[in-house]
Amino acid sequence: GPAHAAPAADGLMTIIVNDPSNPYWLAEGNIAEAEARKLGYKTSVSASKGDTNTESNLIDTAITNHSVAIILDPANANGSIGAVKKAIAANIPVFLVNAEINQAGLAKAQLVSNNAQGAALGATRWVKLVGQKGNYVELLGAPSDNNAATRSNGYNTVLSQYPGLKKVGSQVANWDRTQGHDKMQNLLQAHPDIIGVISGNDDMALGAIAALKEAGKLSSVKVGGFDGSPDAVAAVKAGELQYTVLQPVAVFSAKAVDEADHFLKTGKTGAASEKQLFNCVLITKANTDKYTAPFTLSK
Amino acid sequence: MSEAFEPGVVLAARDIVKTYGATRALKGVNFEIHRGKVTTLFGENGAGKSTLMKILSGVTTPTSGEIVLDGTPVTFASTVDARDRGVSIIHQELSLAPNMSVRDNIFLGREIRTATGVDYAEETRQAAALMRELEEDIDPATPVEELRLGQQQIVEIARALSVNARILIMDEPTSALSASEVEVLFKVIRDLTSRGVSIVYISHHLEEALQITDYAVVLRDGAMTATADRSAIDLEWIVRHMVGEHYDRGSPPTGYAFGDVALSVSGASVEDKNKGVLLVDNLSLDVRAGEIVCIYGLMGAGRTELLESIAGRVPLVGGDVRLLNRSLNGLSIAQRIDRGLVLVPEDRQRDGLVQTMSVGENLTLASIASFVRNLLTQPGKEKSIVQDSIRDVHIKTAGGKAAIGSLSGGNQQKVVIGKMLATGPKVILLDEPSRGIDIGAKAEVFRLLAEKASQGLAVVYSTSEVQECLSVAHRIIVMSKGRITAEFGPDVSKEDIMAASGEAVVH
Amino acid sequence: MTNMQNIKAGPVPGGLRNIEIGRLLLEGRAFFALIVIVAVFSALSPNYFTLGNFLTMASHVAIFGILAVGMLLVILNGGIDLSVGSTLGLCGVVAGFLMQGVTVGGYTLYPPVWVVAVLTCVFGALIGLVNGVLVARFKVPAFVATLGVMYVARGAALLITNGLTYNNLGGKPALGNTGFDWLGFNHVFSVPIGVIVLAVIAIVANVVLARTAFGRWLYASGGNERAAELAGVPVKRVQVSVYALSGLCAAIAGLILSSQLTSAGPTAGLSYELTAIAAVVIGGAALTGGRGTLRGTMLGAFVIGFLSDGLVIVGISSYWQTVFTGAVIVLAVLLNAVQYKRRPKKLPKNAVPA
Amino acid sequence: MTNMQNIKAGPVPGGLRNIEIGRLLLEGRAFFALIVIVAVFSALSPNYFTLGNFLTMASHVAIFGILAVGMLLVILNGGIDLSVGSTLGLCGVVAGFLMQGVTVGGYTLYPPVWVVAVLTCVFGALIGLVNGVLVARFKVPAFVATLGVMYVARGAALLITNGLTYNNLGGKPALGNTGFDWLGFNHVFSVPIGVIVLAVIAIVANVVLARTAFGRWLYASGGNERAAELAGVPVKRVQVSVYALSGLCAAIAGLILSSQLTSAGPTAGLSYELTAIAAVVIGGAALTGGRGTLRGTMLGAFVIGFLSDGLVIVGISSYWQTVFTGAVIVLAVLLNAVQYKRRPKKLPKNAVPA
Ligand SMILES: Nc1ncnc2c1ncn2[C@@H]1O[C@H](COP(=O)(O)OP(=O)(O)OP(=O)(O)O)[C@@H](O)[C@H]1O
Ligand SMILES: Nc1ncnc2c1ncn2[C@@H]1O[C@H](COP(=O)(O)OP(=O)(O)OP(=O)(O)O)[C@@H](O)[C@H]1O
Ligand SMILES: [Mg+2]
Ligand SMILES: [Mg+2]
Repeated sequence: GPAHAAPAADGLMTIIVNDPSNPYWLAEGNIAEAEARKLGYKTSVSASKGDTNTESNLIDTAITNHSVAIILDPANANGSIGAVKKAIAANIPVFLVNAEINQAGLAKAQLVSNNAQGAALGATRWVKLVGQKGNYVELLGAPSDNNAATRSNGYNTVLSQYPGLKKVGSQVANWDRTQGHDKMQNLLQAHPDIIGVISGNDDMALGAIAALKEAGKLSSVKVGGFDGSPDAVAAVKAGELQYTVLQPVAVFSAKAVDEADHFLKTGKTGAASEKQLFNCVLITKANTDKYTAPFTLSK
Repeated sequence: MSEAFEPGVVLAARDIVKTYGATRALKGVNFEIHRGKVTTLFGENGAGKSTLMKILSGVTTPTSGEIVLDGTPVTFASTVDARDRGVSIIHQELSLAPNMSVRDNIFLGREIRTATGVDYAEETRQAAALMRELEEDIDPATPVEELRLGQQQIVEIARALSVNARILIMDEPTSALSASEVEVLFKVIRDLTSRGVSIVYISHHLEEALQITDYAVVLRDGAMTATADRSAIDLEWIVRHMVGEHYDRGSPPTGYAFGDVALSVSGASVEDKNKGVLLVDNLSLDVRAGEIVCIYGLMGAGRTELLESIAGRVPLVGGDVRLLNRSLNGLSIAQRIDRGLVLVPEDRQRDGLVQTMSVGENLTLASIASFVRNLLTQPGKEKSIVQDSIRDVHIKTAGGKAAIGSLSGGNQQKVVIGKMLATGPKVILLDEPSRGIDIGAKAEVFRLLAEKASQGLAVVYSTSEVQECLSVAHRIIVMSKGRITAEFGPDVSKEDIMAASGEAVVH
Repeated sequence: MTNMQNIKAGPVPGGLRNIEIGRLLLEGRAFFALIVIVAVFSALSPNYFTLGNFLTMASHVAIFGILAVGMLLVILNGGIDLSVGSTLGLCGVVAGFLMQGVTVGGYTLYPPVWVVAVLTCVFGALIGLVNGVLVARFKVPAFVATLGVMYVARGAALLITNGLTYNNLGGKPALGNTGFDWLGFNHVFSVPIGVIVLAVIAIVANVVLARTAFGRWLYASGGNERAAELAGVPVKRVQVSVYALSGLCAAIAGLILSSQLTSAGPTAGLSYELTAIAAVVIGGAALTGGRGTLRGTMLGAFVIGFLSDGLVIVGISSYWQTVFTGAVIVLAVLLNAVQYKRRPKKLPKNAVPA
Repeated sequence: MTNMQNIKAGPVPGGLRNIEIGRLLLEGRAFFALIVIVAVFSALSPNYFTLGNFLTMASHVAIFGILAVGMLLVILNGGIDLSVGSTLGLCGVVAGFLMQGVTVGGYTLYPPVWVVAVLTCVFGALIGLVNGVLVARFKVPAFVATLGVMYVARGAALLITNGLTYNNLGGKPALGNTGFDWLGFNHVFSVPIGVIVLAVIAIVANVVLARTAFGRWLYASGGNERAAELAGVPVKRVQVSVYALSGLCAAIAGLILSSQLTSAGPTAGLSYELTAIAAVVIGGAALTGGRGTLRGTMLGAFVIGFLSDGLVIVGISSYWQTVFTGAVIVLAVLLNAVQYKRRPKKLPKNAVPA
């Protein structure tokens, strides 16, 4: 319908996610949109596809559309600062979800999953399943994404405590399932004796599983994922993936909208600090039945 | 012309009209092909000869009018359709796939098939047989792009023969053939006609065509102007009906003294990099200002290489080229043009014209500097240069902005010449400037050259037609195998020139 | 004219023998590159020169090798097909969609795997057909037509799945539609099925190119379209066919890829068209059409595949992998360019017998 | 022999500037498309038809409009430049790198912004020069040469930054290197600097194409390289220059982009080459060279920019945006195809000389 003049609680909330061709970001956008609609806002969901220029253009469009608030999953920790500044200069409050920017005091709130905590959680579980001795490999996400390094560091912090575990190879598979598959095959050639794979996200893990299945090694090699995507949970259920670390995207994207709403009505977000970390939850075979909707683990 | 069906006529065109947009290429032409005879079609560039032949062979359809085959009106849906009914054509433009072998080209579109695919062995055998018939020593497996132009034309002829057509249309089959190859072709034609095959023959080599003609038909501006059988025609008759006037081949300009030596070539050699042989072999030549020199030679004599090496397009492996006594060695084409040496290339479409540009832009392409001031072109000045050029070189065109493709071949050639003349050259080299243009246009081109020479320009042109040496040239040079084998004045006889080139080949 | 000189064509190029040498020289470079790559990586890693690794690498090559076969046909025709990557993705998604069961009038049908495969192939060929019709009938330049289709196909794949990935391609025994993972998982004498499919496609394509009228028409219309048309070659039909075949190849590659991954995502095959084009070009084909061989294209595909896998195996960073890929593309073609330069353009004039 | 086909010359590159009917028809289509786009989106959203939005959209157009100018030059020359997107990214990174200060022999120098800008432009032109030399001297097909450089440049950008993004491009007053964000943030009479830069580049390019010898040479060598060479046109120099200019344009676009974003990332400009090519082609240029105008290219760039921003403003899903983009590319060129149909068939490669 036509846009009204925008008093708080009734206006356009622009939601910019990274790339909805990934179920994680799709859920992020859908959940935020649903929450905003519930609160009475009109919504516009768009995608930067990881390109800071596209993101900047989308911010411009949000300004053109007289958005009352922007929920943004920043494309790049450094590269998105300019875009955020631009929105703020246009008097539109920005609420960041899922990823941070490297400058505080710009966004009203930055709601992210605690990747370090999640990585530690996953790695601890991984050791429990794989054992404390043997060779393993790691699949890494796109290096331009801070989360790739954060998770990898988290893994290493835990795993380096076990001298019997030896990381014999690591490959960048750019969060991508096909690349996870191909790189896993290469790694298997070089290191046929591995006992475990730890992956920076679920898609790469699922690709690795396909490769292991094909090589007939899935029974002897244990794989751990990260994200808690529906595909991964299904794989956990099927016993192919050992566990995945659920990022509480459903929680914090709704929360970000709530805080935006709170801010528009009261001038305060209602949260104690700008940066808010949301702890990740482990999904194993034991609790898959509690996974009721994408990225949602009911109590 | 008879209204009723004549038993001797196998294929006839009745009231054929063909329009291309606003152009009326054919304006109601009646044309007959006689069984077992050679019907020759004469006409200027753009008279409509090729258009008529394309209609008779199914390449295009007429706007109105009908085609009558063996007394029955027919329509040809495609070239394949026409071919199936016994009409085969050798196209004016070579239509071969250069990346494929001789055999593949001959049987393209009519593959001899077996259960397992194409029967290459049989095709190869037949192709070899055709080459033998045409007395050409070409391996059917040779890629066409490795053949010289004349041989490519032979392949084209072989393809048309291989169809075993009843009616064979030859649209300028000899434009790239040597005299001996033409002779073989004529032998083949006589053989075909004796077996009842009907031939249509088109050529701008009028004398050559006369040798083989049974019936002559003249087209002019899309309409038939005359028809007669062999006994009634001679060169004079053809020219009169083609151009509507007496044809004057021109004579060497006189009444002035030659200037200093403008172009001096000494010991020039050009090597064929692939074979390591000399295409131009230690050749020396001086041309004075105001002088017109004709280089006669057979195909492959090395004229193109000589002229291109002088112009800087191909490198010399030895020798020296001097312009007005300054060496040109090591200079680029552009630098040579600046110094006053220009070349009008042999292949006008490929090397002469930019098809995407207008007549005016083509005309000024080599002389942009003359209307650039402060880095910017001056449109007003350019326009006047173009208009002067069009007038000066007698180009028939709607104006400088007309598309280059809207001009007839002769006028396109004049654009190429005009483009080079616009640079104000001291020496102009023309490689076969008369190839493929009609007799009227040829006369105009030579008249233009004579005029420019009398103003002090040194002119060198090459030709494959002896007659054209005897037009405006002050001096005739015969080339063979990269060397000069004879030099004559303007009053030499045709026979002497040919003997000189022939002698050279034999020795 | 009385004075006829008997000019004969000169030394006839040695027919087959000559062609073979020229070919060897041309393809020799890709072959040489392949040998260098194998040698270098074998020296750098003990895991490279093993049968297992070669089979793995071959199965990676299979995907874009199949794309490259289709691309070769298009390039021989003088065109280009930028849409193959998207078509691969869309076809995978379509196969995934069909595997989920199709609801018709209240009933959900679960087509057996072979039906899914056939339908997907038909669908891929249809996308190619759209390209072909745009190029042949509507004279849209191939680059533009296939660029447009590339976007549309990718968008369609995303719309069908709503961005999600079809995961359960295994089928259910009860529904009689199991076996989808056969393509990606099975081996014949330990050779992955994907590699065998590539081999079959390559052999068929080679026969088509070398032994059938269609192959000749393809080369001819790529070399000189007008000449081919005048000779009665149905150039438009040939042109439409090559795009359709390219779409078909993309569909097959899409089937194998989603079978290998046991999942079909809408972003699969992103920018694979560039890899396929690179393989064809490294293999010595000319983008102007009419020149190129299947053998060369296969060599090109293996050069790229063995290089990128080798870089992974010896542990070169992914950034350097990007740099190397670009450098190899340029280098391989640079070497070919030298060859093209030397290709004789004119027959020498010593054509006159002494 | 005469080529008596009724050959219609395309748009005359200016100079003789009477408006041709053909030209109007040709560009009329892109212009028409633009009007339809503006009309439709203005009807759908009250925010579309506002001065502010047009300026915003124009500043979005600026980035790939500048790329498209360079691309037009290359395409007029009969080439293509796939590397512009990567060059844009690499140049941004190089600018960012220089802004961080350069350490020479223990001292860290902070070059002022204008020095950074000039060095970056020179660097971009050098990348273009590599393309040009590969194409002109080494006869590597443009598609392949620029494809290779595309990979190498992207890899280099990633290597320089190690995958990270430079974000402190503001400089420090103490170091005298502030002002980098001027390009991206400042406005002159509320017109963003990026738009002004685009306008200046477009005007300069238009004058170069229409009124200088270089422009004439460019059209001539794109139309018929051999004829141009024989007419004394330095075709190789022209060819090398257009790629260098394209690289320069990419560098300028990279500077503006990183200034707008106040950050320089190694993945910036990914696949922008396709957008630039699409703009040029929608603007009526022929990929075969020799035909096309700057005006058309600008129209093409605005069609794409106004369309994609419009789709976002009215809230169409990003999937549909992809589909629409593809459809518009094909449609716009399909309309042009009517014009192309009348274009002469390419001369057979081995035509008998006239
Ligand atoms: N495809 C075409 N489109 C437009 N006009 C054409 C076409 N083909 C021929 N024409 C025109 O028709 C006329 C006759 O051309 P045609 O090629 O038949 O002449 P020709 O007698 O064969 O000349 P030449 O001796 O140069 O071969 C010319 O004015 C030409 O411009
Ligand atoms: N475009 C071409 N393709 C193939 N062969 C060619 C080509 N141009 C010339 N040739 C051949 O190369 C050789 C060199 O001859 P060149 O052209 O110098 O001789 P010419 O005396 O000028 O003969 P002409 O110009 O009549 O062909 C000849 O055998 C000629 O037929
Ligand atoms: Mg003709
Ligand atoms: Mg010659």
